[in-house]
Formats: sequence, C-alpha cells, structure tokens
Amino acid sequence: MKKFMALGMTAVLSMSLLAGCGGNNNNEASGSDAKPSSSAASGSTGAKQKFAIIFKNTGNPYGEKEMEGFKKAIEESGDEAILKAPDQPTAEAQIQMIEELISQKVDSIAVVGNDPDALQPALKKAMNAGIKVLSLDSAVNADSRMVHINQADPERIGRTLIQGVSEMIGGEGEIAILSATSQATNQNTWIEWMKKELEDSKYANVKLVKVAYGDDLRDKSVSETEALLKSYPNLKGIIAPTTVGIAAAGKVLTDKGLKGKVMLTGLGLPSEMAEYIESGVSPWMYLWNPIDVGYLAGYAAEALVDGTITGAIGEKFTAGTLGEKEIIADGDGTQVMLGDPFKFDSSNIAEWKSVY
Amino acid sequence: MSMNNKGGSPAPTATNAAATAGASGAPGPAGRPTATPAPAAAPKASLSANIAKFRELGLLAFIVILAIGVQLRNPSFLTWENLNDIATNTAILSILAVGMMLVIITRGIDLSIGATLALAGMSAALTVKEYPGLSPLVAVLLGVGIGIVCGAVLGFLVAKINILPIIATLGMMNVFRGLTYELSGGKWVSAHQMPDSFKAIATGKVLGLNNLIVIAVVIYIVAYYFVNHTRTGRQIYAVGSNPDSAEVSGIKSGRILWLVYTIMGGLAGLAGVLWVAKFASAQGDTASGYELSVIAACVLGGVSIAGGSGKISGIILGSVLLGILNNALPMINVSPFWQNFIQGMIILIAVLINAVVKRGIDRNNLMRRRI
Amino acid sequence: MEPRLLQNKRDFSVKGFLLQWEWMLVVLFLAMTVMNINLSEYYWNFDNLRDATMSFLDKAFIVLPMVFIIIVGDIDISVGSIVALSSVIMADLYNHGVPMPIAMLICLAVGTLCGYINGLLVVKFKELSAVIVTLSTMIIYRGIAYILLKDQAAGKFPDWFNFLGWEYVGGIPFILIAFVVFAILFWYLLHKTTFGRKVYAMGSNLTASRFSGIQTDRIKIIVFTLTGLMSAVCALFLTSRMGSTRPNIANGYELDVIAMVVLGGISTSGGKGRMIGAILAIFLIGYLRYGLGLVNVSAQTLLIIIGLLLIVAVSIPKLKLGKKR
Amino acid sequence: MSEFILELKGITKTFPGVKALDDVYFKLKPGEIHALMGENGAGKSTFIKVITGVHAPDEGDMYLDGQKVSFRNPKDAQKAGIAAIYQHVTCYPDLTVTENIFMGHEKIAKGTKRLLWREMHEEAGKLLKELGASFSPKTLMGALSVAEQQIVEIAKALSVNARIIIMDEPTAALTNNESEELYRIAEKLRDQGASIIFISHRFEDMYRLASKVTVFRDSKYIGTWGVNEISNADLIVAMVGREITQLFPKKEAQIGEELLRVEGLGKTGYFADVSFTLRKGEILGLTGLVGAGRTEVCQAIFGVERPDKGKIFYKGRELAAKSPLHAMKQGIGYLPEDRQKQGLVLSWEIGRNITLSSLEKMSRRGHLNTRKEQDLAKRLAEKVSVKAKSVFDLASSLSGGNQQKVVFAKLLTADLDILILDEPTKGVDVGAKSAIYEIISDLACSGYGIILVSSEMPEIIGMCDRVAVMREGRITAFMDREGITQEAILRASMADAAPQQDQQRWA
Repeated sequence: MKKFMALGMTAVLSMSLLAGCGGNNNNEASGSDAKPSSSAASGSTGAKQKFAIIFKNTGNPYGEKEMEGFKKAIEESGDEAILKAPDQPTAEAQIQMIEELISQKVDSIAVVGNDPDALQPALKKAMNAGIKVLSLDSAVNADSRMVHINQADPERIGRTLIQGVSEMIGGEGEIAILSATSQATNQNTWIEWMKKELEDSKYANVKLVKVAYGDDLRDKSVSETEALLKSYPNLKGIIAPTTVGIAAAGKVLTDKGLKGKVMLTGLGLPSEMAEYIESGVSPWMYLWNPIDVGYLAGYAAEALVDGTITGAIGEKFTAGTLGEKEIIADGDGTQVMLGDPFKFDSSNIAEWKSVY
Repeated sequence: MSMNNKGGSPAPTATNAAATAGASGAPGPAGRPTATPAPAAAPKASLSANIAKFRELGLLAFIVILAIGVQLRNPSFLTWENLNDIATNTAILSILAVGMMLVIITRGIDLSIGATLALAGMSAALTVKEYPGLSPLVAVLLGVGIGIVCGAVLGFLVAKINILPIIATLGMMNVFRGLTYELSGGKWVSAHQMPDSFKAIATGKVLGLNNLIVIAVVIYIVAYYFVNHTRTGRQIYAVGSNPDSAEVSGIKSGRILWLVYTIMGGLAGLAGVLWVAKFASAQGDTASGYELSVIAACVLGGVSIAGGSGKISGIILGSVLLGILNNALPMINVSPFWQNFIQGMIILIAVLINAVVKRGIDRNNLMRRRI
Repeated sequence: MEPRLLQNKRDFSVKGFLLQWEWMLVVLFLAMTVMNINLSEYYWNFDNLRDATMSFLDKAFIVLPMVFIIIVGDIDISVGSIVALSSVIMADLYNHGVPMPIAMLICLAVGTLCGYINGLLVVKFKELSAVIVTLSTMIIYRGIAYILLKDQAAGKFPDWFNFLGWEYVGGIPFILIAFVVFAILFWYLLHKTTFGRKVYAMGSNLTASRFSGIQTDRIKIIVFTLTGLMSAVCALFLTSRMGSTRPNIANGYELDVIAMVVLGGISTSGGKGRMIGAILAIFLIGYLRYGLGLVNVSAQTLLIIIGLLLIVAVSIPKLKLGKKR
Repeated sequence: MSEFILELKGITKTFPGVKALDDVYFKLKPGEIHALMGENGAGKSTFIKVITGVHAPDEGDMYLDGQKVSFRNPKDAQKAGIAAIYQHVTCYPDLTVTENIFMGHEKIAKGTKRLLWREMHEEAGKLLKELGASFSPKTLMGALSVAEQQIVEIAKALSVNARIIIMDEPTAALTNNESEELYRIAEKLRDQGASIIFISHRFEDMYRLASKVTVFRDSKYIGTWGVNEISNADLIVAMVGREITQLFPKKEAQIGEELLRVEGLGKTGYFADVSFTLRKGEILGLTGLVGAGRTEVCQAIFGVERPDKGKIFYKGRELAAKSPLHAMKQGIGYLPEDRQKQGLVLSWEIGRNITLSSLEKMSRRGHLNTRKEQDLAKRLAEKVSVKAKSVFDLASSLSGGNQQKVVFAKLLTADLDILILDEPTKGVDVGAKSAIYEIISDLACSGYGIILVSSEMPEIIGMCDRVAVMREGRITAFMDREGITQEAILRASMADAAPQQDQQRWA
C-alpha cells in the first residue's frame, strides 16, 4: 500500500517540483527585468514581434550588458526581447537554443557565436523559416547570417594593442600575449593582426616571446602569467585580449609588486580592471561599450525585420541614439561597424567602472 | 613492518598455542604448530600496507626527478619565489583533497565541490561588496557556513536516504551551480568592489609564508590529529573498511557519513572564500570541473577508491605533484596543446606503476613461503 | 527426502508490476508533458516535438551502451573525450583530402579503439577501478584531440554530410530513426540474448559468473568497446549537426549520459535496471529541457531543475525502502 | 536476584515476510557453557542479534541478573557486559589488531578526546598473550589467518571484560586443532566465571564443551537439556524434526577407467608436485587443514588460476584449462567453497542460477529461449529436490542446504564427467547434509568422477573411495577405503617436523 503512496508521491512531487520551477521562473519575470525569462514566461501572444539574442554563456557580465543593450533597443521600438544564454559556452547548446527559438516562431535571432561554422546549419534552418538572423561581437560565417554587428575592427584592435604596449615599454623589450582558450576565434584573429603590426620596422626591438592560453579560467590564467614572468625574466609587457586573462594578470602583477616593471594592457571590463588601472599596473586598456554593441544589434534586427535593410552593402538605417549606420563589406559577408575601441585610463575609469 | 608480521605471525602463534596447550594439559596433537595463513586473507591487506609505504617513496622520488628535470630546463624553477608560488597555488587544491580523502575513505565520492566552492565564494564576495566594513573573518565564516550547509544536505541524501554518492553529488552539483548564477544574477564581483581587508586574506603573509599556505598547513595538522588520534577519525576508516561490522560494533555509520560530507562541504566553502580572495574576482563558473583535479590528487596520493585506506602524507604528495605539473609545464614551454595529454598520461602511469609494484610484492611474498 | 514438484507459474502480483521504476518514469513524463503544454503554446505541436528530438538524441546513442557498462558494475567517464577525439580525427583526415566516407569509417574505428583500450586497461588492471582508468583516459583522449587540431576548428564537410543530423526520411528525422533502430538492437541484446544475461550475472556477482564459465574479461572488453563505438556514432551525428568540430566538443557529455542512465533506474551498484527505463529517461530529460527552453527559462534555472529532478527521482524508491527497515 | 545471569522469555521478532523468532525462551547460568543448536534458518543468529541489541524484539522480555532490560543498540549490550563473536568474522581488514579490539570502546584521554594509542597497544598485547597469540597488536587485521582473526575477536570480547560471551559458529572456519585451541580458551573463560553461549553445527563442539543445550527449530523453541541426558539421535530429531536414518548413504559405484591424472602440479607459494589420479565412478577425498592448498589445487585444475608447474591429463590427453569455461567445455565442473560469493547470484531466481553456466544450450545464435530454460531449470531443481515454491523464488530466500542444492543443479546442466566439490556441506544443517551426500553418491553411481574436498573427518571417511591428505601444499598420504581412519588422516595432515620447518619458511 505504502508503495502505491510512494508512486503517487512521485507524481505529486515531480509535478510540484516542475510547476514550482515554472513558478519560480515567473517570479523572476515580475522580479528583475534583467532576467531573460521575464517577457516570455508569461507566454504573451500579442501582436508584439519577438526578437531573440543568444549570448555565448550565462553568468558573464559582458554578455549581460550586451543583452541589456539589445533589450533596450527592442523595447524602444515596443517589441519583445528574448534573452538566452547556455550554461556552457558551447556551440551544441546554442544550436539547441536556436531550435527552440525557431519553434517559438520568433521574428529575428541575434547570436554571439561560440563557433563561426558550427552554427551554420541551425541558422540556415532559421532563415529558411523566415527568421532574420544576424550575429554580433563574435561573428558566425557569412553564409549563416544576414549581417554582422562588429564591435570594432579586428585589425584596428590588433594594431592599437601593439601600438599601446610598445608606447608603454618605450618601443623596446620582450612582450607576451595571454589569450583566452586556444579555440577562441576573435582572440585568434586579433592575435593575427598583432603579429602583422609587429612586422612593421618600427617595432624592430619589440619581441613577442610567447602566446599563452589561460582558458578564461582564473587559476590557469594566474599560473600561466606567473610562468611567463619566470620564463622571461626581462619581460616588459603583457597583452591580454580577454577579460578574465587581463584581470588575472593584473592581480599577479599587483601581488608580485611588478607595477611599472611589467606593463599590462589588452581588452577588459572597466569594472574588473578599475583596480589595476587606478593603481597604474595597467596604464590603460581598450574596450568598446558592450551595451552599445547590443543596442546597435537590436536596431539592426528591427531594421531587418521591417525590411528597411536586407543586409546588402550600402544600405543605411538609424540605430536610435547611435544615429545612422551603414552596412559595409566584410570578407564575403557584410557588417555594421560600431566604431573604434574605446580607451580606458585613470582619467575616465572611475565613471565607467560602475557602468560595466 | 607488516610484511614480517604477515610472515612472522602464524608459526609462533602455533608454538605458543602449544605452550598454553601444555598449561591446560591438553592432548598432544593440538599443541603442534598448524596455522598457515589462509592465502586468501593473508596477502591482501598486508600488501596494501607495504604499498602505502612503497608508493609514497615512489611518488616522492618521482616528484624529485620531475623537479630536477624541470630545473635543468628552466633554472628559475627551484627558486624560493617559485616554490612559494607553487605552494600558494596548490594550497586550495590540497585543502579540498583532505575533505575528498575522507569522503573516498568511506567508499564515497563528491563531484559537487566545485559548485559548492563557487556558491560559497560568490556569497562571501557579494556580502563584502555590500558591507565593505565587514571583518574578513566574518566573510570566511560565512563561506564556511554555506559550505557546511551544502555538505550537510549531501550528507543527508547519502546517509539518510542512502542515494549513491556519485548520483547525489552529481545532482546537487547542478543545483549549487545554478544557485550561484541565480545569486549573482550573471554579474561578477570584481577587484575594486572588494575591500582590501578581504583581498588581504589571500595576499597576507605570516612569517614569510602566504596565508593560504599557513591555512593549508594548519588544516593538515588538524586533519592528521583528527584521523589518527580521535575516535571519530578512526571510525571513518572503520565505516569505509567494513560497513556491516561497523553497524555491529555500534558505530553510527549514518552519522559518520553525514559528518564526512559536511566536513567536505565546510572545506569547500573555506576554499571558496580563499579562491575569491586570491583572484580578487567571483564568477558564476568559478572552479567548474575542479573536482576532477582534487580526485586525481587523492588517487595519486594512494587513497583507495574501494574505501578504508588513505593517508594524509599521501594526499600531500598527490596535491604537490599536481601543483608542480600545473606550474612546471608552462615554465618549460610545453606547448599548451600537449599539457592535457601529459597530465593524463602521468596520472595513468602513476596508477599503473602502482598496480605493477603491488603485484611484484605479491609475488615476492609467495616466493618466501617455502612449500 | 520426498521429491517435491515445483510450481510452473511465476506468481504475478499487480502491485509488483505497477511498482516497476519504469512506471514512475511514465508518470513523471506525463507530469512533465502536462506542465509543458500549460507553459507554452508551441510545445504540443508535432513538428516541434519532432525537431526537438534532433537536438537531444546525439547523447542518447551513448546512453544505450552505457546501460551495459553500469549494469556490469563499472562506469566510463571518458565517453565525451572519445566523441571529441573521433570527431576531430575524422574532420582532420577529411581536410587532408581523405574522402568523407572513409573518414567516417575511421571515425568509428577510432572510437572503437578508444573503447577497447579502456576495456583492456580495466580488465588487465583489476586493482584499479574503472573510475580511475577512464578518468585518466578521459584527459588523455581529449589531450590528443588538442594536439591534433591545436587552435583551429575543422569543418567544411560536404553538404550530404548534413543529412545525418538535419534531414528527414519520410517526415521523420533521420537521427530519430537511427536511434530507434539502435535502441531496439541494444534492447534485444540486453534482454533477449545470452550476452545480456551474462552481463546481468556479472553485475550481480562477478566471481560466481566466472566460476559458472562466463568469460567475464571478454564480456567487459566487449561492453567497453561497444561504448567506444557508440560514442563515435554520436560523434558522427553531433559533427553533422555542428557542421564543424573542435577539440572541446561534447564537453561534459559523460555526466549527462550517466545522469540519464541512472534516472532510467539502472543501479550504479550493478546488476539491476532495464533498457526501456534509460530510453524513457532520455526523452524525459530531453523534452523537459526543450519545453522549458520554449519559455526561455534561464540556463541556471534549468540546471537546478535537472539536478533536483535527478535527486527526487532517485530518492523516491529509497524512501520506500527506508519505511521498510 | 535470580540464579540465571541471562533469561529471555517469549521473544518474538518478525521481519517483513518472515517470522524469524517465534515465542523463544532461553536461560543461562553464570559460569556455564550453553550450546544453542538448530538447523540453518532456525533463528539462532537473529536470537543472538536480539541479545546483543542489534535487533529489538517485537514481543517478550529479557532479564539480566533478574533485572528486566531492553537494549536500544549494540552499545547498551556492550555496557551490560555482553559480547558476541559472529559467525563470519566481522573485522576491519584495513585497521590494526589493536583498533579491531578496541573499536567502539577506545581508550581516550579525559580532557582532550585523544586516543591513547600506547595504552591500547599494551593492553591488546596483554590480551593476545593470554590467548596464546604472538602476533603484534600493530599488525593489520587483514594480514591474519582466519583462526588468528577469531582470536582477535575473542580478545575483543575480553577487552570489554564481558560476563556473557556469545560464539556464533566460531569453529565453522577452523581446523580441528584450531578448534581445540578455541575450546581451551572457552573453558579458560568459563573458569574465570564468564558465561558462554556457543552456537555450532558440529556435535563434537557441543559434547566437548557445553553442559546444557537448547534447540531451536523453524524459529521456534524446542527445548533445553543437559548435554549428558540427551542422545545424539534424539538431538538430531529435535533439530530436524525427523529421524535421519543414514547420514552417509554411500552406495557402491563400480569404478571405471581413468578420467583425470595430475602430475607434479605446482604453483609458487600455494602447492608443489601434487600428483593423483581420478577414475570413473570414484569419489576421491582431498583433505587436510584449511590453507593446506586444497582449494588452490582444485581451482588450478578448473582453470581459475594457472599452475606454474606440472601437467594435467584428461582422459589421457594433456589439458591445461585456460579458463573455467574451457575446463567445463572439457567436462570438468567445480562446486566452489563459498556458495554465497562464488556459487550463486543470490539476488536471482533459482531457475536463472541453475541455467547460468549452460546458456548456450538454450539459445540459438545468441537468442535465449526462456521456455526451454525454465523447463530445464525445473527438471533439475526437482531432481536435486530443492525446497521452494517455484523456480522463480530468489536464491537468497533459500536455506544454506537448498542453496547448495541449486549449485549442484547448476553443475548438472553442463555435461561433465568430473565434479570437484569444495566443502559441499560447509555451514549446511544436518538435514540437508544427508540429502547432499545422497546426491553425491548418486552422481558417483551414474559415472561421474568426483573429487570431494572437505575438512570434516566423518564426511571424508563416510563418502570416499580413496583419500589424499594435503599438508602445506603437498600431498602427504594416500589411503584406500579400508585404510581410512581419523587418526591416520590427522597424522598425515599435521607436520611432525614442523616447528623448525616453519621457522625456515617464514625466515
């Protein structure tokens, strides 16, 4: 008899559990507006058009900001934004999410690709279903998108970083790069451009000794940085084009009291780096404003959906506060450029560190 | 020692038996030496005892050789500073290894420590962010507390509902990880939001040694005393060595299990705070997959997954070996793409050698028995 | 003593029948379905339900043989890495001009080999538990994948390769058909053949099985090899769905797979469990994820739900036993 | 103040499904050795667990020195001075002897709860000396022989200076001399005023030691007698509930041609130049002390462990069994010593157990024909008359004797002509024993060649056509049916020149 009860209990438990979670998810909706689930959980079926964005992975402030900007743009034009991000930064998970969005018959999908090619079949399927697809930040290949929102020209990033570091170390000495995972596409492109820039004769005395990979893990980034410092005692500068890496490096340099001896620059979140920029461990670093990237993507998506643009070169559209933007060529695809990377130094870090 | 005992015991037993026999004036034959150790029973544990010794020496030797090798490639390896770094970076791992050893001794395993660590770390970080004035000690206690709660939940699932540890921890791993994200709302807590007093937990020094090292050492001393010199400590081994007779001899296995997982949780919580303080940043995905390194450390340290055996000295060596690997591979310019492979190989080889040595000793013991 | 005749009938109890774990899964499945239908208007829709399978069935191919391994009383946590390695080798060969069909065969061969190595190690070094062995091979296999592909992704497969993961046969996703076929094969192997019977025997009492003339070592090797092979099959479908591959694909698959097997009622202490349970579990988790995905439940909430589901599901029968004692 | 130190009245204990104890009575006088007998499953072990507080009785009272007591857990019983030595030695192989002795009542310092290792080692050493054991208390328990482990168990009982010591089949795993040893210890304890409850299947144990005997049957109380006032026969009746006409129904089988010839078989550390032959219809006894290498020889022939030296000839052809399967294919079957661990899948139905070793027979291209399987299982189960409702009952639900019968049935599925039976009646109750003996001699008559490994003299003497006695891995004597006597076997199994030999062996 108690066995039957157990069975019944199972049913009840599972029901309540699942329902409970559904509920919990509704609360989020009413609770914080930052929550992805917010708009959708209420299962609204109004005339509102649905614009979805998929970031690399959850729990990443940079991504939160990008999605926030996207949401802002979409809501300015009175539509509904769906914000998604898998728990692991993998293409597999993103494909699954794209499938889900296709089922929901959204009007547009903006994706920050975990892999340039892997998403192609899924995104193609979406486009065939009449969904407008664009990528932002980290691009997917030209066939699987209509347009790409480029936060900043990879060439410019690469070259500026080299210029920056060589200026810091007075034009001569050994430098090293601390990247994210060996797989990260945009990091790799930037590094390519850095190497190109270095070929310039004026960097004759600047020597790139090693590219290390911190896998965007704190502990690994730290031990990699320490290894750099020990293997290359007269290392002058470190370029870390990744938010985790640069912060970890900043921490190591601070703890080892190498401020001023080893220069640090790269791409990082102001909030993460404020400490080290104010202390001077990293005189300055670069980053674009992720909020704007998302915001621009939002307007681009709107434009694609209401047909003002199709993703062809030369088309123009107004992106809210960012004003008018034009679509330009990018390899065999097309893109919209946000602008140059933004330079953060002791003068302006204070105001930005609270923003993102 | 145990080898001689193994050999030494049976014959004399019998002879003394004869003595007592004479004493109680019993018939002749009984007095004659008889007992040959039942081969089934005899080799097993005495060997594992030998191994325990042998393997640690072997491990030590291996570490030394490795160190020398690296030193030749990169002279800055065996410098006080670098050793200090290794110790500092290994501290957290080794702290967790203590808890994991206890869990494994009871025939369990804990996959959730990475998540617990993250949860505790994040909560502590958020707290100090809100109340910068807060004494770091409070933050530490908070972290430990949260860890203990997580551990207690696991302990309950394992001990009271008796779910298999691997499953229970697998499930709760997801839960804790999820909670961490929920808690942080996807944000990170970064350096400038943490008061220096908090960051000082990990940077501060006590007589030239980084706090982390000191804390680890203290924990090891306490742990050593606990497992070797307290009743509860020994009962942990008892439960792992033979759960049934533990019941019979009135040991509350349930409580012991519960305790073990709670300790593991507490240590994970502590590690969480230290981690966050060390890297001056708390993320949702902190230390994901870290549990594998910890388990590897225990295995290298000779903690038997079958339960019942495992020594503090062993896991120290195990953690140190891993620590050296993490530090050395980048330093001798091993291509980052090879590092995975090498680490895996070293773990595999270590355990295989272990097995082979064991067999060797086994054979020798049999040789000694003249037929 | 007087020879007594034994009854011919197994005494059948309705209770016992209804109490099988699989029924609990069915109940859970219904509960889940009802919930999903209420949550999203897109859920109860043939096309959607059909296409959803495409995105969660790849893992399922590994679940099938993993059931065997766990029934034998071992475990294999290297499957994710085997998927990565075989997929990477296939892609690499193809990019070096090897014709795709051959590359695919080699992919299967690689998976099989990896599995065989696992099996061999587990059998030859009985004093090491399978956890340890596969823990290290897990790191090693993925390590090799990294060595081969370094920081590139390999892909640009011929279009027909998409068929595996994306195309339909008579309106049914090919991957679904393939899975059903394999599922039936493995179900038959486990429940209808001497091999399956021996696997159960080994899981319940290894020594007795050996003394009863079962070649335990051989069977263990076969089971591990099968797992390797099926991991490679998974690699084929996964790679096809991704259109490109890199050393870090299928990261953490082992945990998902094991979770499904356990949820399917296969006891990790060996000897117990049924194929049907595991299959139910696959679809339970798959559709649960999908349904919650439709209402865009955040990833972290999903984590929590899946975790709790696992715990709750496993606790129920234990609670029952608990009352008994 | 009653004359009884321990008294139980109307104890009843029910587990889901089974009534393990049904209104049981028991009285124990101070300084008395009281035998408790009964077939397996008669409820003895449960009874013990009630006394030691592992189980709480559903009904009935328990009096200690006339005071009513009720133990909530083993600790209470320990405090009350009750200690038990369990049937299967319950020790911690990974821990030292000292810890095993003091587990549950360690000596700890007053203030700091520190364990007082030195004190414990010293006391453990003392206890062991008293018991005539000489191994160091720091030895790992797992390194000891079964007999030595028994001694540790007893030391444990002493360490709590128990007034009531319960020995649950302590001699089951011991050789005669080791038993002798144990008897003396028991008597010593009694003379020191302890009361002992002694459980055993062996009548010799009872007659040797006990002054009173209480019998249980089918979890009921049958009666209590003075040992000298009840005859062996009556006792058996009391235990089994019926006469056992003939314990050793040895039928004369005619001995045929040679089936097996073993020449100079040897395995490092276990046995050396073992040679013997086995013929059709013959029962060859293989006896000697536990650890003399009998089991190892058998398993070598059966292909479990490869021998390093020597040849095995099977029907004239040389044969080196690579694996049990290979051996069985040739026609050699083995009934393992430990039926629970090596013989059966306890969690399985009887039927499945029976067919396990011959699945191929019931399958076509791997497909298993369950009909065929069940029929075969049923037929064989009936042939060896397993007491069960159907072949679908779980093996774990059977008594020791019936479990053993199932293992026999399993052997019969394969077409063998050599059976190696390793301690086939170990821990089997009287009733089932004779049944098993019957099966054995029937098999012999039907032409099997049988190797019967056993430590039980009467069994060997009653059943075998020839006996080979082993000592320390070598065969020391062969005897024919006529020549077999208890003394002869004992003489052959004991090392005369042993002491110095042993010294060398362990040097």
